[in-house]
Amino acid sequence: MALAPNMPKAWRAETKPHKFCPGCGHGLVLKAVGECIDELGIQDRIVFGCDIGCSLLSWDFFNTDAIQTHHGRTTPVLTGVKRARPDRICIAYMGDGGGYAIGSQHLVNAASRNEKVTVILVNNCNYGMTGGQMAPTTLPGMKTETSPYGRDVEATGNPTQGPEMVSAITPEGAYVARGTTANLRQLKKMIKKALETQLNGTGFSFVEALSACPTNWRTNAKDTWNFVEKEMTQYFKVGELKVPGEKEGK
Amino acid sequence: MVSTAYKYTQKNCDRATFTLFTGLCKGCGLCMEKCPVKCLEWSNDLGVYGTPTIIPKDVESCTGCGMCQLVCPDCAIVIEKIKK
Amino acid sequence: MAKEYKIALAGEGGQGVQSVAGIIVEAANDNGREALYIPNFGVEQRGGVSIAFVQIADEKIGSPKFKKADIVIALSDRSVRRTAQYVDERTTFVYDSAIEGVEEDLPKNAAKVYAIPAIDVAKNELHPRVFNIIIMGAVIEATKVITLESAKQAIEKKLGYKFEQDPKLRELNFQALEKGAELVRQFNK
Amino acid sequence: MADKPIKGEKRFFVTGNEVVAWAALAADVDIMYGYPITPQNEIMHYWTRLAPKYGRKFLQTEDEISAGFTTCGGVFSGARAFTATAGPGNTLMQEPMSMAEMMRIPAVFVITQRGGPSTATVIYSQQEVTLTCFGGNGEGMRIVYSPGSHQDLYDYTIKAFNTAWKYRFPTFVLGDGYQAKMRESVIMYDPEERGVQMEPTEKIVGKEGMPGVDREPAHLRNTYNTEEELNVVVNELVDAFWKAAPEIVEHQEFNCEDADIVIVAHGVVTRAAQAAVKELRDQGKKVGHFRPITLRPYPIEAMKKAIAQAKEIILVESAEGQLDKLVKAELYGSKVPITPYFRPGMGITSEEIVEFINKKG
Repeated sequence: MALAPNMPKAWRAETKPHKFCPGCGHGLVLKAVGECIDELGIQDRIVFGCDIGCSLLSWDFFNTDAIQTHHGRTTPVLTGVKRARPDRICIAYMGDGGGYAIGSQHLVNAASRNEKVTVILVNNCNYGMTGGQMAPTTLPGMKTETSPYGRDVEATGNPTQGPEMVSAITPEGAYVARGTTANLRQLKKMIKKALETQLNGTGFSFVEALSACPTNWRTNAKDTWNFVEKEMTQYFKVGELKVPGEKEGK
Repeated sequence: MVSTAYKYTQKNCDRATFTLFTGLCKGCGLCMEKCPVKCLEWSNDLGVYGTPTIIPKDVESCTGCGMCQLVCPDCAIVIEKIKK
Repeated sequence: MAKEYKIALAGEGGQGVQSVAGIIVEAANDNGREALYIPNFGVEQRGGVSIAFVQIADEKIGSPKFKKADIVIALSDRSVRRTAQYVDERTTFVYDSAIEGVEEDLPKNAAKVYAIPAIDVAKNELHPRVFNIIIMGAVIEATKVITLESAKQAIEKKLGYKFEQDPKLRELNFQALEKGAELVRQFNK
Repeated sequence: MADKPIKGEKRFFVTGNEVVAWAALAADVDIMYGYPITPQNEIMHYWTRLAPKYGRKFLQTEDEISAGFTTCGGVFSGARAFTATAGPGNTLMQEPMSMAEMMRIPAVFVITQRGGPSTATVIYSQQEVTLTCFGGNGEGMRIVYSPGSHQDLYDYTIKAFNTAWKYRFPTFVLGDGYQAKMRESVIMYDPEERGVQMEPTEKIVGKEGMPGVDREPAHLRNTYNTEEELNVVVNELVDAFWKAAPEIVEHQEFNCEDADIVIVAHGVVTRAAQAAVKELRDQGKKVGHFRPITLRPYPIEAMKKAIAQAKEIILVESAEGQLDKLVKAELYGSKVPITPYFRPGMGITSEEIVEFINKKG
């Protein structure tokens, strides 16, 4: 008979149930993050930073130190921590807007400088917290509050290919991957490799996680999974793009 | 400190014990969709947001594979396989 | 020597006015005087008239900026025109006699206007490279803010490493300094 | 760890930017984060040359937003950290500065004001007073020192780190392009030898022990759900700020006791004001000068005393009334008339002040 839920040890039970919407992918990504922290035994060394956007709701998610920053600014805050205290394991947690729009210069430059931090970016194709506006990752033709007739790529460009970009600008030693909440075992492995990359100090580590926003997508569970597994993967290829010690393009 | 003891319901299936923490379940239904044998259905027990939770519809079909536990964003499900 | 001196030194980018100003204030500071030096600077890193604003006194100096200078040295036609605003009836205005076409632009209100042949002397008697040191000698003679001796020490401090390799350079620089002073002394007789 | 950067007392003849770099070294600063903008660049130039010799660090970021946020990150980790900027960089940095205000991050920001609005000149001005004191979305819970000389720059850069860590408010050294670029003499010293103990820093994140077991995790929040919740936090901030204010405020007075006219000026303009007072006193005029050293919090009690007998205040600044606004807000109700002498983006000399006052008769 199980009396306690099977939460990662690094989760802070006192703040559960967490603040994310029913069916939100953040819970899944943060579960994978928590399990990786447990398995690597680094809970006491973690400095977790969250962006503004839905990711801000994770500020008290873990039994680790955590800093809630500004929209797009988590990467520099955590870079600041890491530069001053290299013994800390720094995770910058953000959404697609934070990483690819307002904070893209920080992502690009942290990656270029090969900062020894781990960026985990949750891609749900829209701005969730502000009410479902078009994001850099909104799919072509996808309806959002600011693309009510569907995203017109002629006018607004194509979905940002984040890991591809980061992979192109990081040197050997960095880790870059795109996982999905539809394949949690794989996503967890990617996050673990990202954190190991930071632990080994070989380079920047970046994982984009394809995730769901049933609230703004206005999808039921079936359509939610369908969108993540079938629609999103048409544009966002799941897999590792750069692994320390391995040739590129795996 | 907030109490971390959550209310739960259990169902003893043939091959696994299914535990659902109603204090954590938000009724999103992701687990239902991912269940490979489609053995889950909406329950009369309400979850943390006052929405229906889930329960195996019978004791036979659950294989104890743990997929529902894996995909629950809220860690509301625990599956314990019964070793025979 | 107790007088507070305000100096505006202006020239073209490559004429070395900032390094002259730098050496003078360095020497003044080494002599325990108060000096304040602010380089004129604009958006461009190179090009344009370069002005050094220097103040030397026995007490802490007030505003880094001043309206009128005790001595203005202008080393190009543009500099002559640019520095007119710092001249009043107490100002000694020094310019190079080789600058052409500035007769109309020379300040009418200056206490004294000296035309010194520094460019010619540098070219014909010494070496074009020590032009700015001639100017330094002229500034020192006109203001007496430091002695020639302390100027030499300051030059030694700044260029000593070059003199090590080529002692003739030392002699050339010191000659230039003396020469610059002499060019002004003629007027002060 | 390498030797102390400054031993004994030494006279230097250097630029203000070099003074700041040395002061930060002497203040045991661990790391500087920065992005190039004139006229603060040489702070980074000197720091990057000196810092490695003393085991200190530097990071050049991609912009001022990042420079501000990385500085906040460094401070969170318990480092004595600072950045420097000016003009449009100061504008961009208001975002991290307002975070520092909200989360009480003891970061130090050195501002070398340049002309504005917009890119304007790279030279000099006092047009970043309002921005530095009240920029960002917030209530201006910031400590702002306005140095007037290289000695001030040295003393107050060191002091800024102590004030920041003692009171836990972001602290600013509001210099300007003249001070940044000019050279004058300064006495540098090791603060400890003068009996100044550096305020200890603290790891705000990354303390020892297992979070949730040995200690509570540091969950540093910056967003609030309800207006009531936020109001409590802001009230605490405001209360803490005003409680500390009387210990923080600093000013200087010159011949104010019997002055009919009091010149109010801050920063580098105090030099012209002091010289003008000397000159006017020699002419037999009863003129004094009040100089706020802290612009935020403002030394209003001292100022009220200094102008008690005055018939007029002449407010002199290289801006179109930014100090003036501060003073008027603080002096509300005072009957002493304020005459402006505003030169936005321009240096001000003592001769100009003397002439202005003499013309008034």
